[in-house]
Amino acid sequence: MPRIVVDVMLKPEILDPQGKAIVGALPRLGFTEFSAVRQGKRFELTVDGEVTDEILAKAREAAETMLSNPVIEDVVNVEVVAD
Amino acid sequence: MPRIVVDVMLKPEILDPQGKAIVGALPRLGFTEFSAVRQGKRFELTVDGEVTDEILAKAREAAETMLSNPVIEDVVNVEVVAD
Amino acid sequence: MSEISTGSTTEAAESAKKFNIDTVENAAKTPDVELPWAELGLKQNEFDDVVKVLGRRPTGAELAMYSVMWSEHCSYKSSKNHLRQFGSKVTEEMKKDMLVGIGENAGVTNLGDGWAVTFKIESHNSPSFVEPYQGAATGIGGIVRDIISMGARPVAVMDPLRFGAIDHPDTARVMHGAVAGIGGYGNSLGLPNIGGEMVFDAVYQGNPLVNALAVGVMRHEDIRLANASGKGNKVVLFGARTGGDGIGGASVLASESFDDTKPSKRPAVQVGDPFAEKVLIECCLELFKGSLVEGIQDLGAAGISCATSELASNGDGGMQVELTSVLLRDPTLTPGEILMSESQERMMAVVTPENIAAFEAVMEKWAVEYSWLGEVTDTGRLIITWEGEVIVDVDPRTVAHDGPVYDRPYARPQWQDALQADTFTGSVQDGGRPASAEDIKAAVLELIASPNMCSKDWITNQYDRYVGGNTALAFPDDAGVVRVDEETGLGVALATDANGRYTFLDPFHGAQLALAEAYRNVATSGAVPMAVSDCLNFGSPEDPDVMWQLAESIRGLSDACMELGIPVTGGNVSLYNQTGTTPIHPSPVVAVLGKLDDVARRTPSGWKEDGQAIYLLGTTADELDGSEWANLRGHLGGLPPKVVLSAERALGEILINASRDGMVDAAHDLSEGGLAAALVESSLRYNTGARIALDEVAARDGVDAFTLLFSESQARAIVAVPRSEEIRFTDMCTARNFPAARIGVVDAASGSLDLQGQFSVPLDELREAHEATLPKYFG
Amino acid sequence: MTETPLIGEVSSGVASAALSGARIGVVTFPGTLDDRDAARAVRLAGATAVELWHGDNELADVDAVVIPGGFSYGDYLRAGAISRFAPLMSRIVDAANSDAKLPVLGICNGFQILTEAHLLPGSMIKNDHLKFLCRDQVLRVENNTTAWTNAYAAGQEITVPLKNQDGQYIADEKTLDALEAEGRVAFRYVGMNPNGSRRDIAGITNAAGNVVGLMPHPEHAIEVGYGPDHTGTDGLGFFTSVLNTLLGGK
Ligand SMILES: Nc1ncnc2c1ncn2[C@@H]1O[C@H](COP(=O)(O)OP(=O)(O)O)[C@@H](O)[C@H]1O
Ligand SMILES: [Mg+2]
Repeated sequence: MPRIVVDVMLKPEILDPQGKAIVGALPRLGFTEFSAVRQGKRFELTVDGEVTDEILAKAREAAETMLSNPVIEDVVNVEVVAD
Repeated sequence: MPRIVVDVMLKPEILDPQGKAIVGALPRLGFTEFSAVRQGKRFELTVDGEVTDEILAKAREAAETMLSNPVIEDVVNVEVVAD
Repeated sequence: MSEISTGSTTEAAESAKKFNIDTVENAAKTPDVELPWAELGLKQNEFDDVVKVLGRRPTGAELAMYSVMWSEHCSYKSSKNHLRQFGSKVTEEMKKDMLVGIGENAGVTNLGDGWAVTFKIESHNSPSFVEPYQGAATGIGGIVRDIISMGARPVAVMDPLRFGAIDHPDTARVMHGAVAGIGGYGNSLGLPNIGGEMVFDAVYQGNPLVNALAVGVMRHEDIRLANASGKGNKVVLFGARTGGDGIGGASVLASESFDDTKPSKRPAVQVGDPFAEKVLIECCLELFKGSLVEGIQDLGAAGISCATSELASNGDGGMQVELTSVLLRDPTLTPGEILMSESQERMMAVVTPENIAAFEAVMEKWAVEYSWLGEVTDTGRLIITWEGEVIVDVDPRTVAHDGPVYDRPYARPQWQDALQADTFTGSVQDGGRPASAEDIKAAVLELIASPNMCSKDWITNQYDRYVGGNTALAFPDDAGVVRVDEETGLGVALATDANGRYTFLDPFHGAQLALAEAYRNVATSGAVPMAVSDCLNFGSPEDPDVMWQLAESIRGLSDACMELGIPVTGGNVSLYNQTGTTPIHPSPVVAVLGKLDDVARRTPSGWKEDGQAIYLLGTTADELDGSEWANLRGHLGGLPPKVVLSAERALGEILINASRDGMVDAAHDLSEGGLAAALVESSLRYNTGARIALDEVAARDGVDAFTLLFSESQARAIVAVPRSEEIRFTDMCTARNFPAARIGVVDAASGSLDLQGQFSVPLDELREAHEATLPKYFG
Repeated sequence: MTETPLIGEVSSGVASAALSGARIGVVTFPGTLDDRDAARAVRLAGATAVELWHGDNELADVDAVVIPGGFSYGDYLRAGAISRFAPLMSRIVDAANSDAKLPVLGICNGFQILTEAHLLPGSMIKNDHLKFLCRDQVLRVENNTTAWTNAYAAGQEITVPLKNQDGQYIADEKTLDALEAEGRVAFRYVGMNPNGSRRDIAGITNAAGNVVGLMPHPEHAIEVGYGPDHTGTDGLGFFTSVLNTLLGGK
C-alpha cells in the first residue's frame, strides 16, 4: 500500500534540546564527524488505494494544520513512497 | 552545508501509540483519507565539509547504534541532502 | 463502534483461510501428529498430563493455552507448595479485615467506613533488562490493571528497583530507561509515585529487578471478582487490539499454518500505551459505577488464555468464545498466537444482555474499542471456536488451576556455613575501623554518598508525587501516605523493603528482616500495619541451593507475618533471575500496607521545630555483618542483624500512639546505614540541624561511637518530641518497657549536624555529598 | 505544645452564597489527570466546580473555565495538539475572545492546549534537560492584574509544584519583547529555571487579562500538607482571584 511521508522539523532558529543532547553524546561514542544534529518527526500516512493529487493535497493540509505547529515547526517534506 | 538525513521508524510489528492516536484524531478534522499513521523520527546530521563515503558509513553506524533502538526500531533511510 | 467489529470480522475471516485450522475433531482423528510442546516450554510429563486430561492430543490452540498457563510464571508450579503457608499461617484475627484473600488478582482489605483497599506488587524483571523503558513502563501498566480488575480506583504506585554496579557501563542504560519508563507510564496515568527502593549491586548486573506496586481504593459494594457467572451473559474484550506481543514461543505452532509465506515477525518487546490505559481506567470506573459488569479480568501474561479460563473456572464453569471476533492489530496472527498474545491495555468482562447497550455507550464515550466474543454457559466447558469450528474444548479448571505442581528438591548450600562464619568484625576488610572524630566524619560522608544510601532525588524528581491531591507523604519519607476519604481523612500508608545481602546470608531471617523494615516504615509514619504483599525474586528453582533460599524465605516470611498479625493478601514470584548459573541474591521484596484514621496525623521523617528533643528508641549491638558499611568495605559474610518481632511490634505501637496523640513531630526508622544515615536524613529533610550526644547511649549499650552510628540493629527509630510532650512520651516508653534515650535536640539556627565530642558538619556539606552521587553517574 | 504538622486543614472559610453561586468549569479530555484536583481547588476557594467534557458543544453557563493538567491524548504528536481540536475548545476560544471575556486558566497541559489553540502566543518544547521534572518551584507574580492573579501582590513570590516533560516555553524574540512590553509575562521562575524557558517565563496572559496559562500547578498547592513542604497553599490565590473578578471586585 502506498504511503505519504511527512517530515516535520523544529524551525532552524529554535534550539533543539534533543538534537543538542545527541550531538553532545556522539563524540563519546567515537563519532566526531557531525557538527550539529537536529531531531524532527517523520509521519507515514497509509492510503488504501491510489494516491491522487487530492489526497496528496489533503496530506499537505493535515501536515500544516495538525501534524506540525507552525509557531515552532516547519513541514520540510511531503512525498509519496511506494512499497 | 550538507546534511545527512536519518529516518527511524518503529518496527512494523511494534505498537505505535502515537500513530494510533493521530489516526484516531484525523477524521474528526475531516481527514478521512488515511487508514493508518505511524510516527517516527527524522534526524539531520550536519557535516562540515564534504560528505565522503566514510562519513556516510559513520552516519549509518551512528544510526544503527545510537539514533535508533534496534530492539524496537528500524533505520529506514540514510541519505545525503544538499542545501 | 459496530463498524469496527464488522470490519475486523471480515479481516479475520479472510485470514482464517490461510490457516490449517487444527480442530478438536481433527485432533481426535489424528492422535499421532507431532506437536512442538517442548519448544513451547512443556516437559514430557506435562504434555502427557495434557493428553490425559483431554483424553486425546491437544489441538494447536489448546497446546498454546496449556503451555502458557502451565508455565512457571502463570502456574507457580515450583513455589505453590511453599506459598500455601501464607494461607495456612493465619489466625482468625488476621482474617478479620481481609475481604478478599490470596488467589484473586489482588487481595482486598477492609479500611472501615465502607472503604476497602487493594494492593499488589509484581515483577517485570527480564523485559526491563531487554528494553528498560518499555519493560518498566509495561510493568506499571500490568500491575495497575490488576488493581482495576478488583473494582478499585488506582490511587498510587511504587517502584522497588535493583540494578547492577553503579559504575558498570550497562547500568546507566537500564537505570535511565527503567526510571523514565516508570515515570513515563505512571505519570501519564495520573497516579502519584509515593515510594520505592534503589539498590546497586553487581549481582543484579544481568538481572535487574524492576518490581512495581499499585494500590487502589473502592467502596465495599464495588469489589469485583474475576468470574463469569450467569448463563447467557456476554463476554466482551475491550481496550487495545491484540497484536503479536509476547508470543515468542508460539510461532513454533507451525502446524496451525500451511502458508509459509506468512510473515513470522513477532515483536521482541511490548510497547506500552499509557494513554490507552488511562482511558481504560476511567472507562472501567464508569462501568463499575453503573454496575455494568458482572465479572472482570485484566489481560496480563497469557492474555486471552488466562482471562477466559480463569473467568470460566471461577464462575459457573462454562464459556463459549468465537476467536475470530477478537480485534487484531496484526491480521496474520494464528489462533494459538491470539490466545497467547500478551498485548497490553486490554480487559475482559462479563455483561448481562440488559446492560449491553449501556456498556457500549461507555465504550463510545471513551472511544475504546471492544468486541463481543461469546457468552457464559453452564456446560462446564470452555469452548473456543474459529469461524464456528471448535478448536478448544477443555475443562477450564484444568487450564487455570490444575497445572503441574512440583516438590523441587532443596538443600542448605554447602557454602552457607562458611559464609555465615565469615563475620565482618575481625575480617581483613574491617581493618582500621574508624575511631577518631576525623575518620568517623569521613565515614559518615562516605556512607551518605554511597550508591545505596545517597539521595534518590535523581529518580524521584522524575515522578509526579502530587497528582490526585491526596499524597500526604512520599519520598524521602519512610512510607508513602495517601488520603482515601476527603471528609474524614482516612488514609493508607505503604512501604516496600528487601535486603538481598541479609537474605543471602540467612534466607529465613532475611525475609523476616524485609518484613520488619517495611512494617517499621509504615508504623513510623503513624499508620497501623494491616496487610502484606510480596514479590519473591529468586534464581532458578531447579538449583537446590536457590530452591532452599526460596523455601526458607517463604517459611520465614509467613512465620513473621503470623507473629506480627498481618496477613499476606497477594504477591508474585519471579524465578530464574540468574546469569548463567549465578543467581541474584535472594530478594524477597515485601510491601506492608497500613491504615491511618486521619492522615493529618501522619509523621514525616524530618524535624523542623527548634528545641524539640531527639530520642533514640531501641538498643544497638555490634551488628555490621551484611551492613552498608561492610558492603562499602567489600565484605559480605556473617549473620544479618537479629530479628526480634516482639520488639518491632512494641516499637510500632509506640510510634503509632505517639503519632495519634501528637507526641512526636518527626520520626525516622533506622535501617540500612543505621543511626548515621538516619540522623543525616532527618536533618536534611527540612534542612534543620541538630546537636547530638552519643556517649551515654553508647555506654548503655556497650558499643563504641562508630558501632552506634553504623550498626544495623533492628527495631530502632529516632523521633523528635515537642518539649511539652516529653514526659508523656517517655512515660509511654517506660510503661512499655521500651528503651528510649534522649540523644539530642533540634537546633534550627546551627545549620549543621553536631555530634558532640565527635565532629560537626554543615548541612550544606552533607547535602552536597548526599545528592551528588546519582547525577554524577547518570547525568 | 508546638504545632503538630497537621494536614487537611482547609484555610478558606465557609463559602458565602455569592461565591458558591460562581460556576467554574473544569474540562476533561481523554488523558486529563488533574481535573479532580482543579475541581477541588475551585471548591476550596468557595465556588462551584462544573464538569465539562471535551466532546460537549456548549459551555453549560459557566462563569469561568479551567483547563487542567495531564497528558491529554498521551501528549502524543505534541502536547495539546490533538485536544485543541475538541468541540468544546471552539466554544472556549469563542467565549474567551468575546466581549464577555470568559476567564480561562490553562495549567500545564492546559497551557499547552491554549498555545496550540492560539489563545496564547508561543509554544512549549521538551525541557532542556529532557527529563520529566517534579519539584516545588518558586514563582514571581509579575502581573497581578489578570482575572487569575489579582489576589496576589505584584512581585509576590509563591511556591507551587511543577511537573512536566515538555515545559520549555519558547516564542520568537519579537513575541517575547511584545509580551514583556505589554506586561503579559504573568509569572517567572525564581531561583532556578527548571526547563530552559525563554526569559524564565512560567506563565503568560492574553492582552485582555482573562486568559492565563502557566506550566506549574497552583491546584496542587491549596491544602496544607498536600502541597509543597513549607507553604502549601500558595496556589489558592488563582481561584480566589477569579472569584474577585466574577464578583466585580476587580
Ligand atoms: N525507585 C524509587 N522510587 C520511588 N521512591 C524511592 C525509590 N527509591 C527510593 N525511594 C524513596 O527514597 C526514600 C529513601 O529510601 P530508603 O532509604 O530505601 O528508605 P527506607 O530505608 O526507609 O526503606 C524512601 O522514601 C523511598 O520510598
Ligand atoms: Mg525507613
